[in-house]
Amino acid sequence: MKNNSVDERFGGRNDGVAGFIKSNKVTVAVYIVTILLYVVTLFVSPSFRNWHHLMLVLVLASFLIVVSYGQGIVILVRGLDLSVGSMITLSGVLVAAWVSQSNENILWAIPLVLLITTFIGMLNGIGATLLRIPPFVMTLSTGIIVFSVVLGFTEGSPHKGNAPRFLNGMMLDHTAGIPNIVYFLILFIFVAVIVQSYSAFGRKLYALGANPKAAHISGLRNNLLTISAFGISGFCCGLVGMMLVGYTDAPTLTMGDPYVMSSIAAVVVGGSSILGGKGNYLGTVGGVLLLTILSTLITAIGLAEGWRTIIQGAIIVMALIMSSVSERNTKIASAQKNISKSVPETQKV
Amino acid sequence: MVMGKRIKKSRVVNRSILMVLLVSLFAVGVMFVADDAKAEENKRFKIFLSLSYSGNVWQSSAANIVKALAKTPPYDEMVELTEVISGSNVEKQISDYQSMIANGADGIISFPVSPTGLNRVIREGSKKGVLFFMYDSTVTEPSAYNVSYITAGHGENTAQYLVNLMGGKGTVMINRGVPGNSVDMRHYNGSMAIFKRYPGIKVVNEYYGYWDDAKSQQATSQALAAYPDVDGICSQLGEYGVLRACLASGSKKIPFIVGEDTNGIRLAFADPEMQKRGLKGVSAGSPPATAGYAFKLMMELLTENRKDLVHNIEYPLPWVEWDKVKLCKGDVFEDGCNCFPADKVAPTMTDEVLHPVLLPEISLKSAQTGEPMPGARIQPLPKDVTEARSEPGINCNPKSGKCVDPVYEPYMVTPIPVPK
Amino acid sequence: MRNSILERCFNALLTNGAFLALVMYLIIFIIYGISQGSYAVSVYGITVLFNNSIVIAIAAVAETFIILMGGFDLSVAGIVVLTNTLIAVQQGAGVGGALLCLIIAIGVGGVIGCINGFLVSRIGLQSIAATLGTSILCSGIALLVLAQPGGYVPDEIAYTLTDSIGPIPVAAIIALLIGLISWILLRKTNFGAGIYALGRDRTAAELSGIATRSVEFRAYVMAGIFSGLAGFMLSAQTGTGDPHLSNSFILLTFAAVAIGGVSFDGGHGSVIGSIIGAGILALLQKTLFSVGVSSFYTGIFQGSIMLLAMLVGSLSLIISKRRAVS
Amino acid sequence: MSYLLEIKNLNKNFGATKALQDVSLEMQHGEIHALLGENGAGKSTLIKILSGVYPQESGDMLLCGKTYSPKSIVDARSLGISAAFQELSLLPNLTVAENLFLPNIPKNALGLTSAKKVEQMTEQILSEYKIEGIRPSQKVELLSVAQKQRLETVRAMIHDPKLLILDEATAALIDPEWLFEQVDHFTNNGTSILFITHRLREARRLCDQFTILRNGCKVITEKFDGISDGEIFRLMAGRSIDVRFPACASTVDVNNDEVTLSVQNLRADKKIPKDDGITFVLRKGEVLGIAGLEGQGQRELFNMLGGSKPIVGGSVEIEGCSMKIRNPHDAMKSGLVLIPEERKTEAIFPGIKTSCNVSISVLDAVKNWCGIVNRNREIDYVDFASAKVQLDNNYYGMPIDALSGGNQQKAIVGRALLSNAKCLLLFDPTRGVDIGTKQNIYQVIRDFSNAGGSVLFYSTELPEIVGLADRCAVFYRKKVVTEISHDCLSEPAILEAMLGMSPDRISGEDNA
Repeated sequence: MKNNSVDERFGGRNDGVAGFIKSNKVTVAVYIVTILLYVVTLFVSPSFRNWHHLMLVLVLASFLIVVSYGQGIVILVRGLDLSVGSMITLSGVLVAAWVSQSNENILWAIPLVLLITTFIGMLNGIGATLLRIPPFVMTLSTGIIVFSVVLGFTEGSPHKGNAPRFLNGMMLDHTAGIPNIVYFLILFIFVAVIVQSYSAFGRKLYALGANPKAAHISGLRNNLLTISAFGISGFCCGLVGMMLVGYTDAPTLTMGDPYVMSSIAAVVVGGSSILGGKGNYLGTVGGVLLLTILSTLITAIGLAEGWRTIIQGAIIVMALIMSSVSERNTKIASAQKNISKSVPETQKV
Repeated sequence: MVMGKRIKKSRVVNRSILMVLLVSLFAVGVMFVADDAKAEENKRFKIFLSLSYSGNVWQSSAANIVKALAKTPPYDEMVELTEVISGSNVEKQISDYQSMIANGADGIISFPVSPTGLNRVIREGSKKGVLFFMYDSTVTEPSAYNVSYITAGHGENTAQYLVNLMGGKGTVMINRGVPGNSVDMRHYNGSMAIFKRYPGIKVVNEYYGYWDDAKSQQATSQALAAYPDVDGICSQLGEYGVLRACLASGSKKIPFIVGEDTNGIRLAFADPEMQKRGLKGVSAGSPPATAGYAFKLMMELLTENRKDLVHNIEYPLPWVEWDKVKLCKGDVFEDGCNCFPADKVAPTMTDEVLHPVLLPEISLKSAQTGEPMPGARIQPLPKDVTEARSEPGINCNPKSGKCVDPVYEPYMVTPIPVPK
Repeated sequence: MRNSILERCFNALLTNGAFLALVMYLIIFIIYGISQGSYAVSVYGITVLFNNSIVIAIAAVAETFIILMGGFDLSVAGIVVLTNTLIAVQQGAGVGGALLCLIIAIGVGGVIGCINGFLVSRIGLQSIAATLGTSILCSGIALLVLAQPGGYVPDEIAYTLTDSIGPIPVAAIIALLIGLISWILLRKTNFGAGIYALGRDRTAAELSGIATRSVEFRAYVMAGIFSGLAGFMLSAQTGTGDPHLSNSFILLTFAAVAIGGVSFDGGHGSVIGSIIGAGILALLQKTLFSVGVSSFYTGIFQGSIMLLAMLVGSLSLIISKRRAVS
Repeated sequence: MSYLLEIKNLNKNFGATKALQDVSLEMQHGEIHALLGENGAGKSTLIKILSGVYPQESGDMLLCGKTYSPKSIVDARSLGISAAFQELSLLPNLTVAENLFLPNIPKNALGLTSAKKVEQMTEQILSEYKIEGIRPSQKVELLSVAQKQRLETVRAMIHDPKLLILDEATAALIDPEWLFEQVDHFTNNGTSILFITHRLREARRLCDQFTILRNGCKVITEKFDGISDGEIFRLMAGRSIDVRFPACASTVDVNNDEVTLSVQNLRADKKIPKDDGITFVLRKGEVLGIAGLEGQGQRELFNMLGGSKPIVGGSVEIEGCSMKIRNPHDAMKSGLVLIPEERKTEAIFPGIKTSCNVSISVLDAVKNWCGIVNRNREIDYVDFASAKVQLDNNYYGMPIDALSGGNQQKAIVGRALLSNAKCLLLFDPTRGVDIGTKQNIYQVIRDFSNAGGSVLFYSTELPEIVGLADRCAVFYRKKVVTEISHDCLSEPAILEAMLGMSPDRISGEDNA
C-alpha cells in the first residue's frame, strides 16, 4: 500500500486529468458549458473569432472575477456579503478623490484604500461572529451605512477626481498584445487558488464551512477565520473599486451596485454551495466567464432588455439545477443515514 | 429562594438599564445630527428639492445649481431650501413629497422618479397650493410644471446629424438608457424614426447603457466586438463610456459618436489626435441647467413677478457639433465656449450646467460646489417661455385627451436627401 | 414567585422581537410627534404614515414566511414589479377591474410562488439562489409586459385603498387584515406549526411526521401570494405601472424583517414584528425628515436600527439559553 | 397463529450501499422484541422503513395479515405503527403540547388550532403517563434531555399503536423504571413493542426474544433464555470476540508519578458553591475512567476541559502550571485534546476528504513559510496516525461522511493523536462503533498512556471502564464523589457509587 503515490492516496487531486475531473465534477461541468457557449458566440458573430475578443471577455470579466473571490470565501465560511457594492463604490470614490489624475499620491493612497475596505470587511466579520448578527443582516446594514457615508463624504457626487494614470494604464493599456489587467488577473487567480485550496488557512476555511462546531472544538479560531474571510472580501472590493475607476476614468456612486447579486450568482453558478464548505475558486472563475460570455452573446444578438433579463435568470436557475443534479449523483453513493436534505445548523458555536 | 429572586431581579434591572441606554443613545444621535436650520423662522419660502438618484455627476450638478441659486441674493433672504434624496424608489419619493407637503412646502422642485407614479401625490399637493416643478424628467400630472428638454427632440436631431455625417448609409449601433423608461423611449423613437427614412442605414445593434458611463462602456465593448467596423454610434447619456470603449477596442478607427453633454466627449471632439482617427459627432443632451431654469421660474411665480405660466415648458436642446467645441478659459460660458479643460472637471461632468441667458448667475464652480458666484444677483428671466408639445406618456396624460403625438422632425440640422 | 408587570415587560422586551419593535416604534413616534407637531397625529398624517409603510409591510410578511423556515426569498421584488406592470396593462375598470387586479395579483404571486416552491422543495435548490433566478426572470417579463411606465390602475383601487374611512386609514385596516390572516396561518394552523418546525430543525420536523416538502412548497406559494398583494398595494399607491423598480425594495423588506426581530436562522419571530418593522422604516424616514437630518445620512440610521434590533435579538437568545440552562 | 407483523425479504439500498438485505422478521401480538446489532447494522433503516420515513424497495410487509406499506409517518401511525426516535424528533421552538400532537394539532370549531384545548388535552395525557414537572405551554427547549426523551416516548404512545418502536428510549433516562412501567402497561393491552437498545441488560429485563442484524442482514432470531451475553456479542460482531482489554504495561505509582492534570473545584455553574466543584488529579501515563449516570456533571467536565464550555470557577493545572482555558484553542495549546460526544455534529467535517479531516490538527506544523501545506509532510503525519488507529489508507480520498461510523471515529482519534496532546479527553469514544474499532481504540488508549500520555476516559459501558482504566472517578450530582483505585475496580463498586450510595452521600433526591 505504501507504494501508492502521495497524490493518489490523497484522493487523486493531482492524479492526472481523470482524477481532477472525478473530484471536481461541478467545476468541470461549468467549464464545459462555458466553452460550449463560447463556441456558440463564435458562430453567432464571426467577428468574435479573434484573439482580441477573447481578451475583451477577460477584461470585462475581471471585475467580477476579483469580487467573486471575496464573495466566494465568505460564502465558503457560511456567510454572505451584501456590502460589496458599497465597498467597491467607496474604494473607487476614495482613490479618485485622493489620487486624482496624477500618480503622486498613489503610493500611499492605494494601500490606504485597501486597508480601509479590508477593515470594513473585518467589521462585517466581527459583527457576524462576536456580535452574532447573521451575516446577511450585518452586511446589509454595513452596506447601507457605508453607502450613506460615501454619499455624505461626496455630498452626493464624486465630482472630484479622475482615475489615476496608473490605474488607467492598468486597465486599458496592452503589453505584448495582452491587456495589462490580464497579467494581473493571472497573478490574482494564482495567488487566490493557492490561498483557498493549498494553504493551511484555506483548509481551515473549508473545515469551518463544513462544520463550524467541529472546527471550534478542533481548536480552530473560528472567529478569527471568519473575520479574515470577510476581510478578504473587503480587500477584493477595494481592488475592484480601483479597477473600475481605472476602466471608466471617473467614479460614480452606483458603480458597485451591479456586483452584489452578480457576485453571488457567479459563485453559485460556479458550483459552490451557498450553505458553505463546498466549492472552489476555479469553479467561480468559470461561473464568471460563463455569465460574461453570456452577456456578450446577448449583446451581440441585440435582444430586447426584457429577454436578456429572462435569459440571465433562466441560466442561473438552469446552472443551479445542473449542479444540484450532479451533486445528488455523487451524494447518493455516500448517503447513508441522512434523511433527505437536511440543512446544516448555522454557526452556533 | 430569596437569594434567587434577588439575582433575577438585578439581572432584569441590568437588562433594563442596557435597553434604556441603547434607546436613549439612539435618540440623542437623532437630535445630534438634526440641523439647527429650523431655529430661524422668519417668513421665507419653504422650497424642497427632491432628487431622484444622487450618485452621478448630472444629478448633483443639477442640485448644486438650485442650491447656488437659493443662496444668490436676493433669494438668500427669501428661500429656505431643503434637499432630499429620494433614491430611485417611487415609494420613497411619494413619502418624501408627502412629508414636504406636511411641512408646509411652498414649492417642490424635483427630478421625478416616475412619470406616472407620483401623479396622485402631486395632485393632492397642488390642491393644497404647493407648486410642483419637475426638471429634466417629467410627470404626466397636469397640475405640475414640467421644465424639460425631452420634447426638444434629442433623438431625431442627433440621429439626423449622424446620418448626415455618414452620408446616409452605413451601420449604426444605439446605446440606450434605462430600459422601461419613457425618456429612453422618446429618444429611441426619435432616432429610429430618422434611421428608418434612410434605407442605407442599418441599425445593427442596440443595447442599454443605463445612462451610466461604466455600464455604457462595458456594453459598448461587447457590441463593438460583434460589430468592430460599425460606422456610427448613437448614444444617450453615457457617451464618454462609449468613447472609451472605442478607444480600448484596439481598432485604429473611431466611429462617429453622437451623444450627450459630458466634458469628456467634447474634449475628445476637439482633440486633433482623435479627429485624425475619425472621431466626429455632436454633443447634445440633457442639461442640468434645466433645474436652475425651473427654480427661477418657480421663484418668479412665488414672488409674483410672473403672472401665469404654461405647465409644459421646453428647455432648448443644447447643441455642440464636433468642430464647434471651444475650451472655456474661465468658469462661465463666454465667447461661445462650451467645454472645460480636463484638469478642472471630471470627464463625466455634464457641461450644460451653464446658460448665458437663462442662468447668468451660475458659474462652473457653483455647479460643482453649490456655492453662489461671488457678486452675482438673480437676473430676471426672459418674459417668454417656449411651450413644450404635450406628448402622451411624457408630460401629458393620454386619459385627459389633449395630448399630441410627437413629430420626429429634426430642426438643428438640415436632413440630407436619401441617397439613391 | 410572581413577576411584576414591569419585570414581565422587560423580559418581553428582550425575548420578544415584536414587542421590542413596538417600543422602538413608539419612541421614534414620540420624536416624530415632537418635531412635527399636530400634523403627526392628524388623520391625514397617520393615513400617510400607514400608506407609506403598507407595501413594505406586506412584502415583509411574505418574506417572514420564508425566513421563519430558514430560507431567503429574493423574488419578492420581482413579483411586486411583475404584478404592478400586469395590473397597469389590464383594461378593466370599475369594481370589476379592481377585482380583476386582485385576481392578477394573487395569481401572479401564486404562480411564481409555485415555481419557487418547486425549485426549492422538489429539486432541492438553495432558496437564496433559486429565488434570485426567479426574481431576475420576473423583472425581465415585467419589461416585456410594459415597455415604459404607464397604464392605469382602476380608481376604485387607487383611491379607496389609500384613503381613510372616518378617522381610520384603509391601509391600517389592510395591515390589520394581512397581519391577522398571516398570524392565523402561522400560529393557528398545522401548516404554521410546520413552518416553525422546519425553520428550527428539518430532520426533527420530518420525524415528527410533518410533510416537510409540502409545507415548504406551500410556504413559498403563500409568500408569493403576499408578494403579489404587495404589488397590488404598490399599484394602488402609484396608480400606474412602472417596470423599473429598484433593488432597494428587497433590501427594505429584509430590513423590516430584521427590525421586526425575526431570527434569520429560522424558527423564531412573528409576522407582527415584521409589520411593525416596516412601519419603523417609514416612520424613521419621516422623523429624520422632520428633525432635519440630511438625507445623505438616512442610511446610517436605517443600518444602525437594523443592527440594534439584531443585536438585541441575539442578546435575548443568549439570555433565554442561559435561563434554560440554569 | 397469525403474526402481528411479518416482514419478508426486505431490501433497501442507498446508492451503492446495501442497507438491508433480505431481512425477514415476525412478531407476535403483545410481544416485546429486542432488535440488536452494531451501529450501521441496519437497525435504524429497518425502523425507519417500518415507521414510514423511508419507502421500502422490495420485499413484503404484513401488518395483521394485511399488506403494509406506509407512505409517510402519519400513514404508518394511522395503520398502527408509531416510533420514538433515537435522535429525538421534538421541535425545541414549539410548546410541549404542540410537539405532542404534530403534525396534526387538534382544531376547534373554526378549523383553527386552539392552544387552550390542546394544552388541556396535553395536561391529561401527561398525568396519564405519569410525567411530572412539565407544563404543556412550555417550550421544549427548556426541558432537560431526560424530559425530552420521555416526551418523545409518550408522543409515540398516544397514537395507540399496534406496534410501538422504541429506539434507544432509555439512553437519556435516569430512571428507566418509568419506561418499563409504561411498557408493561402497554403490553397488557396487547400492543407489541420493538425495542432497540445497546444495553443488553435492559433488553433481557424487558424482552422475550431478540433479533440480531449485522451488515444489513438478519443473523438470528432467538429467545433470550439460554443464550449468554458473550454469545450475543459474538453474533453481533460476526466473529468470536470476547472483549479484550490491553493489559496495563505498568501500574501507575499513585504517590510518586508526576501529575499531568490537576483539577481543583471546577464549576460550570454559578450556583455551585466555590468549594464544591470537581476535583481530581490525573498522573502521567494514567488512564482515569470517569463514570456516572447521565447528567451528573461529567459532560460539563469534558466540555470545560476541552474549552467548549466556559469555566465559571476553579482551577486547572497542567504539569503544575495553572492554565486559563477560554476556548478549545487554549485547551489544545495546553495539551488537552477532546474527542467530543457527537461525532456527526461536533467532530467530522462532512464533504471533506478523510485525510484532510485527520490532518486538520497538524496544518500549522506542515505548512511552509508562506502558509502552503506541504503535502508530503502532511501525508507522513496522516500515515503515522492511521497506522496507530489502523485506518485503511484507501479511505484517504473519500469524503469522511461516506465512511462508516467506526472508520470516522478512527479518523477522529487519529486526528487527536496528531495534536501533540499531553492528555486525551475521550467522551464515550466507543459509542456507536463496531467491536473491531472498539478494540482498536482500547489499544490506542493504552499505547498512548504507555508512551507517557494521560487519558481521561468516560464511558457509559462499565465493563470498558473496569477493563481499561487504571483508576475510576465517579460523578454524582455534579462532582466526583468517589475515586476507586485499580485494585477495587469492579462494576458493582462503580454502580454503587454512581447511584450515590457511598455512605456519606445518601440524601434527598434532587435532579437538577
